[in-house]
Amino acid sequence: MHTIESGNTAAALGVKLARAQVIAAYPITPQTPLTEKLSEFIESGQMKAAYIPVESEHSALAVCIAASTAGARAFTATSANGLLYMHEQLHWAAGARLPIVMCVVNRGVGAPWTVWNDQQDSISQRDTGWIQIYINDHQEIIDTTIKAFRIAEEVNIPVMVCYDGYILSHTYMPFDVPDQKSVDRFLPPYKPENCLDPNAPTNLNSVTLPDVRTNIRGELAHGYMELRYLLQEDLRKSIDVITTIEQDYKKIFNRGEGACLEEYRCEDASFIAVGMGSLAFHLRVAADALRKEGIKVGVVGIRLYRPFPDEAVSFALSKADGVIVFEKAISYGYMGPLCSDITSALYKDANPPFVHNYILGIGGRTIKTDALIDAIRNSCSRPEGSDTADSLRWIGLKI
Amino acid sequence: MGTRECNQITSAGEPGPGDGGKTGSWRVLRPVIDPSICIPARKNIAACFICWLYCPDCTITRTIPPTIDYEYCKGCGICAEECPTKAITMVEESGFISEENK
Amino acid sequence: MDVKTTILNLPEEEFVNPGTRACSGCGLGIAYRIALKALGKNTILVVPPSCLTVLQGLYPIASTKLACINVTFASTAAAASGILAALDVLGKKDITVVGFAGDGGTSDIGLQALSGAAERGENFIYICYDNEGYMNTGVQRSGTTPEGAFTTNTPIFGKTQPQKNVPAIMAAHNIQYVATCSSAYPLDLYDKIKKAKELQGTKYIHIHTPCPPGWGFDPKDTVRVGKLAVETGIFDLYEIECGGFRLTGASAKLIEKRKLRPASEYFRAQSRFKIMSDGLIKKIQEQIDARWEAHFEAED
Amino acid sequence: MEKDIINISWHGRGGQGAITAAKIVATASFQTGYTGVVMVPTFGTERRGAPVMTSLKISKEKIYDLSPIENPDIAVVLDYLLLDEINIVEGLKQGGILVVNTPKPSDSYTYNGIRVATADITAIADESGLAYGMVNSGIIGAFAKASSLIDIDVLANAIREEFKDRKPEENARAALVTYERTIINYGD
Repeated sequence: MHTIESGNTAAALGVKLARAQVIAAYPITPQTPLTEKLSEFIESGQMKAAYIPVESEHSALAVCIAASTAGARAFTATSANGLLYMHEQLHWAAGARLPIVMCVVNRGVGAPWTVWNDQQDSISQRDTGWIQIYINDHQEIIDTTIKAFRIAEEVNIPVMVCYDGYILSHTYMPFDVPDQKSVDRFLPPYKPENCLDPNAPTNLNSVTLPDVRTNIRGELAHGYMELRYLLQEDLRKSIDVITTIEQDYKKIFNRGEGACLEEYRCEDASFIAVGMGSLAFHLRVAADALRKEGIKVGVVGIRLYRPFPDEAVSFALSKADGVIVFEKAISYGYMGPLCSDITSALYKDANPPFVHNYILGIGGRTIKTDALIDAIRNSCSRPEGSDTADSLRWIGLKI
Repeated sequence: MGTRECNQITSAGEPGPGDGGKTGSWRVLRPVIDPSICIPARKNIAACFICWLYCPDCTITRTIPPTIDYEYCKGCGICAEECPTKAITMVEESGFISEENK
Repeated sequence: MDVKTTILNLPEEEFVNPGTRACSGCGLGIAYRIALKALGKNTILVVPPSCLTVLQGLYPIASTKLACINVTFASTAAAASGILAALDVLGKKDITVVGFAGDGGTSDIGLQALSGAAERGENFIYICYDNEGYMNTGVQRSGTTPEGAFTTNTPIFGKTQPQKNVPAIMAAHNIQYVATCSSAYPLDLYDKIKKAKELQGTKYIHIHTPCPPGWGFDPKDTVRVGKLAVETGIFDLYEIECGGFRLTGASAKLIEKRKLRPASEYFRAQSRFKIMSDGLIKKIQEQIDARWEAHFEAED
Repeated sequence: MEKDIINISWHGRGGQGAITAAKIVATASFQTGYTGVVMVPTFGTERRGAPVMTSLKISKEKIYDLSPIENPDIAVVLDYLLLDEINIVEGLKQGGILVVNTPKPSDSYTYNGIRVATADITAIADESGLAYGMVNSGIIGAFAKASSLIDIDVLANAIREEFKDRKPEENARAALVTYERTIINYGD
């Protein structure tokens, strides 16, 4: 069934279809309409779940951590400073290997206050051990929210579904709402790995020593470092799992894109523009315009940011002469974080493409198609300066 | 053998004694019950059990007579202090060690 | 509440294994052991970092025989809410959910989450064991450290502010049940937790747990010091049920006697109060007397 | 790709229902074969009474550029007083259409190269049995008449659906009556 709704409603419908059982959230713009919608679904009886109106984002994730441990499918959503307030809990959720799904409705972070979009909030949380997926449009919001639960539960790692605040969250677009029966076929009920059960009591997430230790049966149990190794190992393995799940979804719903990235007109492209989120789609408009000028431009939209699909990225980009990375976040004191990852993924190539890096759309600064076209047009040769960080440019800056 | 065989992806501790080791070794003084003064021992009835009630370490039994698990008793002395008939005395542990070493 | 349980009918089953890492003579050790007897097997414990985290055992060994989840410092009450929500949607009934936190995790970093959960009326028992400081990190001041007490971050003058009254804060949330108890009075403690277990809604239990290394007394005196706190009128045993305040157990007996032991006896039993001036002791004695005068009058 | 997109800006005051009007047109557009439909409300905090702008882009193909409209093909104004407050006409493309709810005669609005459609929707809404100031259904009738993009009956049905719990027939009637009474001033 097609509907025209906001991105936040698309996410809420996805969570409803995924039959999330415990939802905890704290209001923050531009996420709020998503969890408002869920509370409406629950209070009106359309959705069977518990909604906990907590007193902070820190507590929102605490509720999800505990509920997920106790065997319920848990969901939360937040933005910007709310996500940062969860920071400690983000590490905890991943460390405890809990398949929580969270929508991050991307917004710039204070100070100073901004309510508008960039991706500094979730990008700055990339090293918390969560899977991060960036979304292009409403169809992907609803589909990915459903897929995220299956991914999380198969690999026991929490998933952030990140979509641009306002640009996607408050914009209305048509999208297809999958039917419940098919979603149920795709997503089996949640079976927790470690369950809090009074009949089989365990002490979960207790202090773990620097070295290994023998358990009560005389077997060798992990030290803290083994548990961290397993998280890293499982995150790397999850790239294949995510790819398989993407294919499964495509089989049932007959749509879906690349699990790791999406290529647009890249087959013969001399220059490839790279972006994440709604920007990846916007770049397609610029690529089309430049192709009319005779410049062979393609676009790669990175969907999976953590784990970083370095092999797929390298494969997609290394055939081009130049790569132009557009980002709505910055690793202060260096360059755009995505660009940093991309240059490292390309490093193994014998003759890697040159890389340009642009920062844009920070704090909701409007991104104009013409500006994207100009930036790509001006990036068709090796950048000046000793390295990419030196040649970093900002689009639309009026300083 | 590595730790993979334990099949856990997070810390899930299972109940068992002696997480802190044989904590009896922490003791400097050993509580010793005199059955001729201890109420349940002397009268051979279920009574008193103040020592059991207050033991912070679950090392005193609620039995007639009460017994002390010296493997884990940390020797805090609460039982001796609270015993209403002063049936428990705290005795230098070193004496027992030299005794056991003989 | 009259003490209904006696030593002879206190359940014999233990839910704590011997050989924990708790200090010798730990007041929490007594309180925890007795509290778990009252809670029974069908319980899920939620524990933030504290001495209890260490007492409960280091992976892969658990000292406690009950299901427990360790959570971040500030999130005990929120995590308990999450467990309740999950049990509810999964249709698992008759499991008691208990937050078990120290005074730092309750009166300081965890107060926001606790207040939120209490305001939502979450159906759980929150137990704060109060050893009046950050003992697990080496005796720093907390919101419940009493005025005049030496701590490692009030090393010269002692704490110069009075303690925070957390049970009163919780009572202001109009929750179902607020009670105070002490590890020195295990049967009173047992009865209050037992009662809390039967009530629906948010229940808050504050346990005074003397700490030999943190307070500076011999481990054998844990019970003696706990009793002194009550007999001097410094720590009152009471319960507030549906807004009604009532002294209980040993504190109720003080009403009959109409006489408190001098507070100086309690202060002089602990080295943390060594730096306390006679003037401060006098001031605190006057505060205690005024509070108890009100208790006596209420009784009349 | 860009030139195939029809850009419509909707101007109202916070609480007046401009977003709902745009959403109804978005739905009807999608139903009549516009695959690409993107409606972008004002980003940020919306305050009751303050001017708000909603962008609606429609296209026969999927739309990839979600940025707000700068130069609309059609500007729809729910309150004529807004024309004095904010410069709506200046941004309109040459050959564009201005749709205004106004009690003033249509020849009060003449702009070079702009087609102007006017109707006193506040009065029509009142006649149709709607509460005073409920103009967001009526304005759709004027939009339909002026643009000829979407059939008025499809729009009327979309109105009934959107207002199914809040006077669906009265709202549809307001649009249909407005459609009939809209006066189009072709300018120069």
